[in-house]
Amino acid sequence: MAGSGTAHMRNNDEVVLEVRDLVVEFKIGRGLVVNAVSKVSFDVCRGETLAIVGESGCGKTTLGKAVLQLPPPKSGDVVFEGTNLTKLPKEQLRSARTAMQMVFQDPISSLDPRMTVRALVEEPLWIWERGTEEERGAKVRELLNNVGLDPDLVLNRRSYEFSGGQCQRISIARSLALEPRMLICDEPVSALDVSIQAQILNLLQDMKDRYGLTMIFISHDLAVVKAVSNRIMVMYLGKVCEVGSPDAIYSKPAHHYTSALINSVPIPDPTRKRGAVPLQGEPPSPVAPPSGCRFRTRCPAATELCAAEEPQLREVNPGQYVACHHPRT
Amino acid sequence: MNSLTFKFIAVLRRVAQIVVVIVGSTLFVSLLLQLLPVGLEDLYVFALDEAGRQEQIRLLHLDANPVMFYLYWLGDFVRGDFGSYVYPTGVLDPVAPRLGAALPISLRLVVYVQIVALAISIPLGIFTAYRSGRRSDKVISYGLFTAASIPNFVFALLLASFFGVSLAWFPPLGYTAPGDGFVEHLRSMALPVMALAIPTVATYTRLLRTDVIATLREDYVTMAASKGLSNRRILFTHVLRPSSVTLFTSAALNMGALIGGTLVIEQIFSIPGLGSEIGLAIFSRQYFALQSYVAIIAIGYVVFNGIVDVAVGFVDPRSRERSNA
Amino acid sequence: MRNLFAQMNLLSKLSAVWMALMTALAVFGWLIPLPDPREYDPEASAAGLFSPGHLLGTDAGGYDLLSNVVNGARTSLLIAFISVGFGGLVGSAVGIIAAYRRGRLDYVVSTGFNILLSIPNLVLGLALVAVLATSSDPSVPIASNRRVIIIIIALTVVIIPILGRIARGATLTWINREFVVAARSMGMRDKDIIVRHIVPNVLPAIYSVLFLAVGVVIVAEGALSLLGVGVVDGVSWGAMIARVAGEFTYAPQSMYVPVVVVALTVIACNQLGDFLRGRLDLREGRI
Amino acid sequence: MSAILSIRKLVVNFETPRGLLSAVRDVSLEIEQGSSVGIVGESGSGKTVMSRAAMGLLSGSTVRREGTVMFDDKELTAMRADEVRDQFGTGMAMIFQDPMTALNPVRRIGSQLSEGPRVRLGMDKKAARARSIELLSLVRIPDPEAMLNKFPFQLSGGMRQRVMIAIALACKPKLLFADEPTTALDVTVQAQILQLLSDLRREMNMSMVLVTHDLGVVANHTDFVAVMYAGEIVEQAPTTELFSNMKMPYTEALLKSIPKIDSASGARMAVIEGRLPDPTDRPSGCGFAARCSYVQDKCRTEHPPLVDAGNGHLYRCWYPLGHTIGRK
Repeated sequence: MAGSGTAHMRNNDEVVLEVRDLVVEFKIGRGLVVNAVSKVSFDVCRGETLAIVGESGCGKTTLGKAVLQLPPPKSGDVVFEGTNLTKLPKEQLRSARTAMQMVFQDPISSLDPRMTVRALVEEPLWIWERGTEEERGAKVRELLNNVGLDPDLVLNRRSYEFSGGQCQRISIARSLALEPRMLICDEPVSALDVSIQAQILNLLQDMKDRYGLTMIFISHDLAVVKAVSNRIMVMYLGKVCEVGSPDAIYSKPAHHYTSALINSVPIPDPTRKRGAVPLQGEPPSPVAPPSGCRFRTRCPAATELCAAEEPQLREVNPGQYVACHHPRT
Repeated sequence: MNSLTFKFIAVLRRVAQIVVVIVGSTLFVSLLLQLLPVGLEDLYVFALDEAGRQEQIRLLHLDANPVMFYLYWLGDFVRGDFGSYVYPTGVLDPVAPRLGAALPISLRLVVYVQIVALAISIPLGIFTAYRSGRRSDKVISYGLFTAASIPNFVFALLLASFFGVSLAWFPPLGYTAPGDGFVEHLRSMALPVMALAIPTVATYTRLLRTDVIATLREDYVTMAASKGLSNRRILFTHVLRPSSVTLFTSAALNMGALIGGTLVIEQIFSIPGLGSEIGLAIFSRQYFALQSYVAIIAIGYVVFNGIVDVAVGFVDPRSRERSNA
Repeated sequence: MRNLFAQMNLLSKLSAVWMALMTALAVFGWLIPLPDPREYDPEASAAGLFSPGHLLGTDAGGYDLLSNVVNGARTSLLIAFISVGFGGLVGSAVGIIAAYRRGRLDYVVSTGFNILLSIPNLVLGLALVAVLATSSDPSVPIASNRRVIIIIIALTVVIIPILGRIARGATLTWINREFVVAARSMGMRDKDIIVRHIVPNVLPAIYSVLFLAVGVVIVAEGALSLLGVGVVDGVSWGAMIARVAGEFTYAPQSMYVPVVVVALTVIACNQLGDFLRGRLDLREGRI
Repeated sequence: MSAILSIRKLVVNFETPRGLLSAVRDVSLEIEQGSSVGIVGESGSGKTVMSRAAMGLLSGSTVRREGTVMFDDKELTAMRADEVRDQFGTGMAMIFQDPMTALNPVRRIGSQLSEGPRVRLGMDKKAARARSIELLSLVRIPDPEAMLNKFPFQLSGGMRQRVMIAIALACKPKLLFADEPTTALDVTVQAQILQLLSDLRREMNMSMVLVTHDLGVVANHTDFVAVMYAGEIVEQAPTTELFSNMKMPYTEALLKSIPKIDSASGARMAVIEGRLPDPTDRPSGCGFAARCSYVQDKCRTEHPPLVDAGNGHLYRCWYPLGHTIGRK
């Protein structure tokens, strides 16, 4: 991977979100610092779904939250519809956030257990004092209907009375209450059962169409990502490996990590035996990442160059960018 | 920086924490004296002539501001001078020798209580955990819950009246030093130790029971069973150690409650320990002595907890990692 | 309320009834025609249970025990409820805010709690009472109603760090929940997050501890009296215990009344606290 | 081939405050010597309870178990607790979903690893240590000697899972139960661990039961699959037969609803509507009737029996796939 660079950035009118050289670090005591996100840049165009894919610890969730300045990144810029969020004063940031909402991984933990569904979905409207009491009530019912829940059955119940899938529906309804223009979904289906996953993924697609949303879809699951995204960014240990369209990435991955990731996904078809040897080893600690390319310790193609010099993103095929000194051909 | 340096820094940080708490608690007590509705001078300066008066004020540092007053006390305290009882005649009776006599008695009391309480509660906690939900567990657990709720002085009074007076098995009052006959010593300690130990046993047993039940549900206990180990072996090698962490931590925290308990229990059983000394100091308005007594208790408590933290680190390696991080 | 009562097991129900009875005695006890608690009956010293005119007997000094229990309930429960209420309020507010803000404020607050907790409860209470209850003229003792106020202040100081630390710990477990992050991402102000999301979730943990704290304070009041700094010359459960404690060698029967009343009250408080915690665990278990 | 484990009419109920919870209903299954059998189901399907009940690892006053389990020609269900225990380690062994919770957090890897050989095989300290090092090399852990002195929390997820496999294999069991062994792991590490398990199973001529929710995992790593739904086996068959000729609508729906890496991007996914039936109140008909897109009246009222389609392929459906009769 592992590199930085901005070759993949598009400069057109359609870009709604532009993230440049974003750095997020966490202090974990003993003078140690986790390099969660290191100089990551990307952009998202209007109506597009950008998927951010990677394994645990690659910084994808931190990146998603940092876009919303939760918490604010250490350095770098987040420009949303022309406004640089990192430079906004607290109050303006608060109102700027309403245009971007988030759906979280754990549907149960993301809903306050003491509140009724009505209060949960109404809360964003309450915060921003949108509409009268009645208008808000009508809006809540409309939202619940749209996410496939019967308002009469659910309004006065609390989150623990629902299954994970239903909680995720409530959570999605809440995130749409302020009519955001962008939705950041952080592993929205990974805590759900297989048969429920598809329901929620379809719902997200429907909501995207109905509300004209631009989406960032964060996931560890390549198969899920393939179904929902227009553009994929693969991350490893706080850096970007590869950016491109789903078709390009899945059919001819240029980065060795992307290829290993794709080859590791079990396919529910016994007749298709895998030839490839699985990737060896595990990701190094983000506290002391390797020099140069961060993937080089596990990469079958690593050379001395990879240890010495960090690869920059460059275009290998039209619209497909890779940060690798020795890309697959 | 290497990991040894980090360990050293962690230890330093820990020591600094202890010092902050000790200084804070003694400063708190010292500043408390400023709240006295009476001037300290009116309480402790008895000289008739002005020169003698000034001399005494200087000697007791009563002319210093609150912070300096504390620092003088701290300086003396660090050098082993724990202050004095000040009598109307102007005579100073140093605290140190009285402390030397009283402290060991209270320490004995507390240590006996801890030994008795742990000796009973560990087997009882394991037993009730393994019988969890059955009748024997329910009976014992409800009994213990009640016992944990009853104040120790209630036990003290009941025990003294029943075993001390009605049955006369044990002396209801007084203390015999071990030097004057060890059996008599134990007999004189029996009732106070029981009075403090009964609620303590109840608390410890409940804690251990809860933890053992939680540990028995852990995957690694099922894993141990799937290795084909006997129940007894699983109990001793897999269940007991992780389950005992809370017990030992709270046994340490409970030292504070026990020291508080000795105040009352020593009073009821007329035992000349630290509790009786503190009672006397308060009764005769010896606040300098009181300040030192409180300081000694706070130091003992904080240091003891520090030791237990380290000990827990050996029992549970995860906590070592946590406290370093 | 009725709903809550219906969920209780037998012991919790009995505890609730007992606490209601004691509270009723504290508030309306003066309506019951009883002998003056401070007036001794020269005819009946150390009378047993059900003696004529003395339903629960008298102590060695001839004081009517029932009257002392009823009138003592007022003082003892007043001390308990006020110091726990006020200490709980201050402690939880400080604990919640410190945990929510983190950083330096949190360090200062938790160090403060640790300092107060490093002095055993009873020693701290004793020292506070001893200092505050010093009268300027040793020959004039402090009036018992002023002693009550002093004890309330002292025990409030004792309760603050106990509940403060629990509130702080409970807050820490909630602030990392995703719904708090969600609220922030919706643009909610910190003040509203604390009021709407943190406090309602932390409160159940505090309720159950409040009952335990009432028990702690009732025990402390008794212990302070035994040590000679309680409302010794007044009417309270602690004062009764202090009196009978000196008499148990020759009048043991009069000891049982105050001892049983205090013990039952503390057991009831703990039982109710335990019940609330059990409900809490059940709820948390579902979350 | 003979069966190493044979489960007959296994029923497991739990007593709960809400009434009897029926976790496993009338499950029969044979595990052939040397085979790898996958048990697939969503959460709440009863797959974990079934495997633990078969091993005799479910205990507690609220558990009600019926049926017989034969292991290695001995009837486990008729044995005393200590006799069952003697089968563990040398006969049956188990690995768990989350290696963090399945390894004792306060004991070193070495002592947890040598425990089995010392207690069950009577090895002395030195021999057990040598065996431990051998086992760690077997699961391809670099520098096994250093590993002996570590605590579980010092290892990565994949290393922990390798250690757990080593512990399970310590006494050369004939049958290994692997309960979601890779669910807690990252996808690249998951591939390594599954590969390792398959290799070791062949090397040691061991039988394996692989309990998982992932049809992809069973497709690549098992010879035979049993699909569980609502406490029952609804379909079982040799792996290739199952995937090429599935009879049960639930199996098909499950397979279709999985997002696949080779599906077209942006395509709408097939969905199973609704959710699992309440385990304390089982429907009288087919458990899947309320969610099935081929449902008929009969499905709602009559419980379908297991039907034999030959080749060891059994299914529980009134209107199986591939038959046109009775379909809407």
